[in-house]
Amino acid sequence: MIETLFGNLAIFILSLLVGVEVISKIPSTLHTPMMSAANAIHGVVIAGAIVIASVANSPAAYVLTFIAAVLAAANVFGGYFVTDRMLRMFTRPHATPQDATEKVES
Amino acid sequence: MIETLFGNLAIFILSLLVGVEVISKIPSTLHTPMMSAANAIHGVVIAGAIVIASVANSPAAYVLTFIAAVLAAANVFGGYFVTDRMLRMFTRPHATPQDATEKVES
Amino acid sequence: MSIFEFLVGISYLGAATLFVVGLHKMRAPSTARQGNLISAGGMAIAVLTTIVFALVDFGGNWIGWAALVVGTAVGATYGIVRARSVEMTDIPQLVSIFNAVGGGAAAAVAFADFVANLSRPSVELTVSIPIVLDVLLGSITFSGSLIAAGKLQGVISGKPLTFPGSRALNVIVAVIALGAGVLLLIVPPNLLLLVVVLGASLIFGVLMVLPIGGADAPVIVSLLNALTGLAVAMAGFAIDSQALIIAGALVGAAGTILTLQMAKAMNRSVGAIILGGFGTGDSETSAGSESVDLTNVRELTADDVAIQLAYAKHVLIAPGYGLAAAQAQHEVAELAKLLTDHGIDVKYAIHPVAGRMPGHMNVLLAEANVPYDQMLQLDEANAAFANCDVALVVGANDVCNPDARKPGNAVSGMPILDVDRAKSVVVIKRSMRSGYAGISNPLFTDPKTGMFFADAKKGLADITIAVKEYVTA
Amino acid sequence: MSIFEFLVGISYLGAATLFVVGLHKMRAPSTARQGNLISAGGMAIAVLTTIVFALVDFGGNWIGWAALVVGTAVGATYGIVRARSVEMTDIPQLVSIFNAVGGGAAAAVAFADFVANLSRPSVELTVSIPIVLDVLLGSITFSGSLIAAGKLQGVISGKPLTFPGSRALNVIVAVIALGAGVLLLIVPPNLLLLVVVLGASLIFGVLMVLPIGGADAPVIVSLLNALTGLAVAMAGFAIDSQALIIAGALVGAAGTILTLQMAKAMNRSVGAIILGGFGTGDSETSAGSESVDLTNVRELTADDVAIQLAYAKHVLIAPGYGLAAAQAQHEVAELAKLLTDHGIDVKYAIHPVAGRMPGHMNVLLAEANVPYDQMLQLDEANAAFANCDVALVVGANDVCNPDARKPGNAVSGMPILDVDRAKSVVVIKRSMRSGYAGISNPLFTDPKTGMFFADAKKGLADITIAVKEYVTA
Ligand SMILES: NC(=O)c1ccc[n+]([C@@H]2O[C@H](COP(=O)([O-])OP(=O)(O)OC[C@H]3O[C@@H](n4cnc5c(N)ncnc54)[C@H](OP(=O)(O)O)[C@@H]3O)[C@@H](O)[C@H]2O)c1
Ligand SMILES: NC(=O)c1ccc[n+]([C@@H]2O[C@H](COP(=O)([O-])OP(=O)(O)OC[C@H]3O[C@@H](n4cnc5c(N)ncnc54)[C@H](OP(=O)(O)O)[C@@H]3O)[C@@H](O)[C@H]2O)c1
Repeated sequence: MIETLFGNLAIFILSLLVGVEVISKIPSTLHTPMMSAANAIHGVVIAGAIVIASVANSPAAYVLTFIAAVLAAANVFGGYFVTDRMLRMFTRPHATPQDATEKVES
Repeated sequence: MIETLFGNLAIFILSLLVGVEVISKIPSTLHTPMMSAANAIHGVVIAGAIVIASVANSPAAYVLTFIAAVLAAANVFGGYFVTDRMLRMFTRPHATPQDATEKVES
Repeated sequence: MSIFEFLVGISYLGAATLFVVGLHKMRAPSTARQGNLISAGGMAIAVLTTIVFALVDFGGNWIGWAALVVGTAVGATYGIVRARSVEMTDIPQLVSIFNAVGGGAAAAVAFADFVANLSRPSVELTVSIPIVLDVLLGSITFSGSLIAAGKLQGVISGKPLTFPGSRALNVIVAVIALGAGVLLLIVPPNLLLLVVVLGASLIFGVLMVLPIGGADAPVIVSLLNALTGLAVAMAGFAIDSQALIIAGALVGAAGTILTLQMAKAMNRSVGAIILGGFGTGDSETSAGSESVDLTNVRELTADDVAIQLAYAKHVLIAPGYGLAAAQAQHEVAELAKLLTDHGIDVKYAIHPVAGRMPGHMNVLLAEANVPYDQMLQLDEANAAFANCDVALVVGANDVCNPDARKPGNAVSGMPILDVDRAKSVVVIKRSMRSGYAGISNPLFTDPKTGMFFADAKKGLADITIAVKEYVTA
Repeated sequence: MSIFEFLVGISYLGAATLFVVGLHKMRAPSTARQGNLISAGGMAIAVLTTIVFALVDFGGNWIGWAALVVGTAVGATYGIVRARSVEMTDIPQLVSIFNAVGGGAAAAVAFADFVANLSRPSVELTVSIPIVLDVLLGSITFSGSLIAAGKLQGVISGKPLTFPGSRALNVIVAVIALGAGVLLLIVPPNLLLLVVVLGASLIFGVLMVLPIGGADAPVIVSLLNALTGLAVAMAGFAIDSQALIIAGALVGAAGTILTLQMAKAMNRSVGAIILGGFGTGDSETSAGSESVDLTNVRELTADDVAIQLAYAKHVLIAPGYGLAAAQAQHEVAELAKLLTDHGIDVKYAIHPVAGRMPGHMNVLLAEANVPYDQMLQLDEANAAFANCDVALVVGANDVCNPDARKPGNAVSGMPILDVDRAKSVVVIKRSMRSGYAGISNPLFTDPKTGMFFADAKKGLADITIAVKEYVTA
């Protein structure tokens, strides 16, 4: 029991650290897609819906499962699709540092 | 048992991710102090020396404890001191982006 | 924990790693899309693993699975349709709606887990605490995000809605939610109490967002995004699923950082935003400032602007919220292309918080197929204004308000585009009304500035027509 | 796991968080020092927690603790004395030595844990695997790092030392180490086998580093740094200590990234470096290239250089390995100060891999109290060379070799300082000999380049004296 709790807490804290580090250097250009991408990731709650579906054994539980499934699915599918749609627009590669310098020099 | 193993594995993998993320944006200016700082951190092995000291009950174990303690202590103390000495030299604040632009404009 | 559960855990770690790699690749536009796909791959792994795990460890009955499948189909359809059809200018609303559903789902999961435990005499704190926190956070983000979306969409007034005693009510509701929550931890499982927590949290979410100005909504959306992440993580603790814990924590941290960055770029404190204040949506605010005297304002016609542009060598376009409001991204791109073909060097000067969400302008221009390397970010742009002949400001205001360099006003200290350092300036907006910060802008009365009063979409179209004459002539 | 052990784990997580925050703050010179102190705080927490934990859970006897205390005292003294006294130019060696001791300590810990388990009929794989890996990695880093330090210090020849069949021997030793290791996992605890693993790994470490050129040593040091981290993490698995696992993994990942960045900046593959190749230490390599014809080389005297400098407006100094080798950082700073006082704009152009470890030049100049914002990094510097009157190259060679822009040579594709874009160039080095990459440098025969053949320290001193005359005159 407590073993599991510790494992989960450790995972939680380290994941927070990863989250902070991975984001803290994203250029503002990509903030909107990034926000949307993170948004899609919390659609992982659909895994939770799956678990409760597998243990559901009462009308109440079925209803809750259904609700959870609808909401989570909307989150995960919508999230990834809209992010991809946005990013498909950023077709051209990032200006290389060199270009940057040229720009400034010119 | 396996609970612990999983917890430790999860911790290991997530720590690797944190390590990658936290480093990947350090300016080359600070690579040497950074290397030295990371170097100091693995001096945490001294915690291992403490544990084996507390379970040591044979001459062999005492000797190994002594060796581990000498080496680990050199690592942790030397590492932090030399890093601090290096960083104390970087007295002046980082040039702000603005200065940077001015520099380039000039 | 069985060997099987161990393996499940490992593949969750794999999925988590893909999420991180995906977010990591979001650092550069060239790899961002790939990053999102990688993250989606992680999601697939997490889902499949969970299905196998659930089937093996619990099995469940067909009704439950049917509910899941049907529900997923419905949700997926809705999500995909909205994602496909949404206008790029409405992205903030959609993100907010996806926050709402995410939070709602998290709450539902915890609620269901609690129902499953009802039969038992008592629930360990290691389960009940996350359940309560999850229902709290999940419900708040659910109702709060819907209100925020409403404000952004305009169906709910962008004005901060407050009524006498609203603050007090706020506190009361919060106390009820927390009180019921704490009680739940000590008494034996009690459905009614959880319903109270749920209801109170829903109301709290509404009351929290209503007083916030429409223009501040994006910051709140980002904040709620973080909260949803935490709610999901709590759900993970409740049902002991590492996938939810890791992903939830990732998003929680990421969302928090992003929120702080947004607030910083707008130089406001998150606290100030939540407590409401200025930024009460757009022009409404400053209905008063209509009475600006136009004496020292130099007004231009589409033709005047066209001439200036046609005979310039370097042009920088500074777009702002007005461009988004008018959906004029295609018009501006067309004008830029026309000038470029005519041999004029045209670039865009993009302020990080121009528009109503960070990077808003980049997304809009990208939609209009503006190549990424024509969009100069703040520093690059400010280095370039010096030898820019015409700075064309389209529906931007605060982000190029020189007063930001002076202390003691709403935008003091906010990094701005140094538009006023260009050789000449043209501003396209509908009136002298102020922007989001609700303050006047000396740039508009600067002698080297000409104002072209028009809706961005229409105005740009007119200019394009006018320019065509000069460049063909 | 008891409540107590749970709390221990939590405070380890706290320590880990401080390590991460500390490394994070290393991103900016202004916060770097604070970061190191924070990391040290994490270390203190980890150590204290472990002491409490060990006392409560095991107790142990006074001899063990005595061995620990005395050992720590000895080690700490050595470490602090070395840290205080080391020359800044010798940092790479010292870091390498600290790698060695770290790896050695990790191996010793695993070894002791194994000894403690000897009595038992068998050891679970979850313990024996990390023990074996730890002894392997720990021993390799121990002996390997000592050799690397020796090469950097010059006590061991920088030349790649190989002898007929050395590769073969390498393989054999590796096979022995691994074979014994695998055997350990299946047979009952057997000390002899572990000794074999230890011995073979030590030899392997030596054989691995001997064939590597002295100038490549820094890359290897960084790589060994990562390995040490992993060894420590393995020790953590063996004795089930989260502190070791987290910190070890952090360093392992960080070290790996840094190694790749270094290799990239030198545009070499880590593989190529480990297999030896060019980069066989410094001037030795190119004894042959003495026979360069000096016909189209314009040679200068200290006076010529002084005049050029005294009448320049913008001067950029590009330091390289030679500056470090000659320990001329103070002389160059003095010259720069003299010129600055005389109203000349002097800045330093710093290449990421100038010298023999990344950021080497920044550390040296910082030691000579050069303000941080006078050190331009690659991009900034290259933007500034255009309107720079005199580029003063001090003991640098490869990092400003224009051939890098051409394909098909040892430095092709390596980003370089565009020294050749300056209006005029002065190079201070002792001869026409090549640098680390062992190739000739067209910059030295460029018509606008003047060569001042001298040891950097002496040469700069002479120039300073000469300049004094002109500026006072
Ligand atoms: N980006 C973010 O994340 C974010 C989030 C929340 C708040 N904000 C804040 O929003 C502001 C952004 O600055 P900004 O300069 O982009 O926008 P702004 O300061 O809000 O000014 C927008 C201007 O566009 C004009 N406008 C509105 N509709 C128009 C139309 N259809 N055609 C032409 N012009 C139109 C308005 O003037 P008229 O009414 O006279 O036309 C208004 O003055 C900053 O204060 C920022 O702090 C940003
Ligand atoms: N920074 C790193 O992490 C790292 C690590 C490993 C390798 N490297 C490699 O090292 C090289 C660094 O380039 P670099 O231009 O800094 O150095 P370099 O290319 O090695 O050239 C150094 C030059 O300094 C001269 N020199 C040596 N001792 C001197 C003294 N006492 N006084 C004056 N001049 C002296 C030498 O010429 P004379 O003999 O004629 O005086 C030599 O040509 C790159 O190729 C890089 O890839 C870098």
